[in-house]
Amino acid sequence: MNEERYLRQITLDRFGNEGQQKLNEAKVLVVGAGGLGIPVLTYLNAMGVGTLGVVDADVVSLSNLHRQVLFTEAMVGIPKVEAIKSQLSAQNSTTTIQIYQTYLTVANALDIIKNYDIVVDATDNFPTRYLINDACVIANKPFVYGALHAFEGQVSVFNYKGGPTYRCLFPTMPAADAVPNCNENGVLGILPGIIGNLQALEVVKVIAGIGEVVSGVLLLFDTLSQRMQRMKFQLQPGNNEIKTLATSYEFDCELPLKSVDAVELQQLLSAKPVELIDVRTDKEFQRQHLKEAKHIPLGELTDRVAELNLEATVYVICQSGVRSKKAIGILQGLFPGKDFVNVMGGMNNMKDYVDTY
Amino acid sequence: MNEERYLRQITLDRFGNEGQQKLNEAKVLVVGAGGLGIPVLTYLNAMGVGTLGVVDADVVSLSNLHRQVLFTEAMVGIPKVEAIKSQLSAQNSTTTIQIYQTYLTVANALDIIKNYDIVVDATDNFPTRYLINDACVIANKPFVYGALHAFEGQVSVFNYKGGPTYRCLFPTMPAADAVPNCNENGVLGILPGIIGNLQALEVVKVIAGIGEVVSGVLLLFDTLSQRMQRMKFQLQPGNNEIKTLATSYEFDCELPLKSVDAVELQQLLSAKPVELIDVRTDKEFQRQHLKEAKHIPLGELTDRVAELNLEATVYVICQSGVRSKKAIGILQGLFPGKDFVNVMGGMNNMKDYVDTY
Amino acid sequence: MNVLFFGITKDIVGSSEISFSDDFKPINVAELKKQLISSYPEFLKLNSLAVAVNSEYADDSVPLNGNDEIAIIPPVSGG
Amino acid sequence: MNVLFFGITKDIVGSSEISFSDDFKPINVAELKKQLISSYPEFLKLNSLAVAVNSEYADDSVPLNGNDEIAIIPPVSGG
Repeated sequence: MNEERYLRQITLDRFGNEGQQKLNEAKVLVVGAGGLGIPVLTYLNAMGVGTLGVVDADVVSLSNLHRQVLFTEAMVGIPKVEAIKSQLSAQNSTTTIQIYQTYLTVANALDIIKNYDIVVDATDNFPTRYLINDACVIANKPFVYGALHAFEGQVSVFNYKGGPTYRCLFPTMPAADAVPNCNENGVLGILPGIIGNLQALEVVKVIAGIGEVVSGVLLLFDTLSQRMQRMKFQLQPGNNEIKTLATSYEFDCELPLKSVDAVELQQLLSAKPVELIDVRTDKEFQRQHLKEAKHIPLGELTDRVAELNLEATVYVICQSGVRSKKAIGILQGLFPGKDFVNVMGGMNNMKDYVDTY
Repeated sequence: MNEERYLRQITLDRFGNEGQQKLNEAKVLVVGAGGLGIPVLTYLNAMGVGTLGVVDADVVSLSNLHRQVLFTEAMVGIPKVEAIKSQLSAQNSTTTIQIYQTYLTVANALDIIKNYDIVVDATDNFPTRYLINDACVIANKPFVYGALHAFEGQVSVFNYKGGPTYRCLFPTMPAADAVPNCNENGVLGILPGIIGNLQALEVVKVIAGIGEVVSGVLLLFDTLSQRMQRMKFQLQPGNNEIKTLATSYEFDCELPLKSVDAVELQQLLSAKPVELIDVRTDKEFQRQHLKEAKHIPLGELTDRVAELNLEATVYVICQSGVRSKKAIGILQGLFPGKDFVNVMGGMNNMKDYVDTY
Repeated sequence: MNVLFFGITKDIVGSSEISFSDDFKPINVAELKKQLISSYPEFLKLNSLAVAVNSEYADDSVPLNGNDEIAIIPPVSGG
Repeated sequence: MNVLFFGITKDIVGSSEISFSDDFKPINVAELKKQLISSYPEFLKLNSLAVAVNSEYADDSVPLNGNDEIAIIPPVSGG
């Protein structure tokens, strides 16, 4: 450990050499290398956390760059975990960086988590958040939670020294269409920067044993008013006694659904006329759409089903693939027995084709 | 402006294309490229602010890296503004980045500031903070303030639409030895990350006209409790009517002081025996000191002046050069007429020599 | 009685805060949830909804008083 | 009466909070500053010291009551 490098932390009363040594010995796993994971990893690496693990299956995309500030333009298209390893190593060559180019799954979660002291939940979806919660309870690891919606963020530390867990706040996973994610809803680039840094701070407090850890308290940060509110909550009996993972953490209401991906849809579009319904808003549709798409915003769908050509196979598309699932749920209710096909990933995955049509 | 790149912000209600367009047209000046300036620049660049100016005269040092996360190990020794320009350009090649490798001074402040819409105070010293305040009042620009002490940070937006200024909170500059800085006092790497991001958020709110700007309110953030408190304050008459800069913003109590720098002291040490007094704490002295130094902690100085060899010229050193000035103030009071010499920058600037002695 | 809304509930209600006049004030948290569902059916989908009364998590049985500070906190998933 | 300390004042006092018993309670902000200087002479050097009473900036003339929340806020310079 280089004293000169960490001099400003070593000089700090109540942190000192001991705090620095504890960081050096700590092993932190960050699940999700997106808007939240990037600032967490960046600061923990710079501050001298000895071992960092990163779990993420994605590649860098252009629309990540406005909030995932560790990625350069030249890194678009390469796996996020590789880009991160090269950036973090250049900043601090003494950190051991372990990368897992995979999603966290029921099959791998316990095996990965067991090697770390603390887990950071920096994911962007409910199934993984509930999986992390249950795996951390089973493995007896504290985990530092952060999540966003529009202009707001939440932070808490769960399963810390017998404290409450994520399920004590939100016992069961919301339905797939109940709560939108950032890709659908949008997010100001700076918000995950703030929430991720608040998570990194909690990681440091847990490791170094300084200050009051935000356990049993949910922080609610609002960017528009720049106010931070707090809600206290308690451990609910049984939530810290989970012994095995669920068989699946898919959304409970997941529909049995036919779907195509961007490449398949493109082949279909070039092969024959198809009935393709775009259920996004007027504004989204005007900005960019596929030439073949018929536009019926989700909110008008039940009133305008007469416009659908039910003789053809009906494909449904939205921005990210979530509202199109919702639309299909509605259509299946109206026309039981008829198949509707979801375009997975929506317009977000069509961007390479959209200009050519 | 690339829509795909900023899609998640354009999708966001209450921000949208208009907000993105305003960012694109904005010109933001960041004074200080340290712990606060780095996150401000990183996020404003990624989010699509069209023009960023950076003022800083320093070069990257190893002890910066624990909190100045944009700098890699390979950049140690090069000018900060150059390192920043290359990093920010790789992340977003569309930003116009204007660098000023200088300190902000009475001579250049108004000339530089006039080209920007908003100024970010990301400095680490009082003289520059008061200079920024006065220059922004004269030039009629809002400025976003952030500052740190140990585990705490402050944020506010001054001179915004006729609102109060920095001098409405703190009318006059503290004495040189009244308030320590980060180099002396230490700082947890993540704290400037949080405070800088809160500053970047205010910049975005001012530019895009969204939310409540933190004007007339001082935010007080404490890392140990992770609480944010607020204090309201008003414009004090006259503070928004400054018409000219002061002749100098040096500390009011600046002593007429002889001083040497690291290179000169090294030459002295190798040429002849000198009386060198190290006034740091026991802990700091034990960690690292110059072989020739006599150790008298500042707190014991008045009781132990008998140990000084007043026949020789007495040089005084501390960690950063602030406490040594204070010691010289005390010694000049006790021995009027005798000269004492301050080692500028203290042990921080001696690091290249300390191992060889 | 004022109720603050966070996350998706703010979007559902279309406001960050609503007031209940004393005549229509729910007597406890369960009653508040029922009233919200009847005014805004989308609340039905939020099976995990935390309610804070005076900055403390409150289960369905907690009674409500006129000057309580109430916050409706749904899960959020973005990252 | 409880007084919270921020920044260097926390270091000077050696605590983030001190209580004044009613008998020794300062009557206004000016009096509070005087008492702090007499107990901790280093306060003399802090020529710019903001005092918040119930989260509002208070000048020397503002009177103090037993249940006021008071915060002592010095300038900080680090970055």
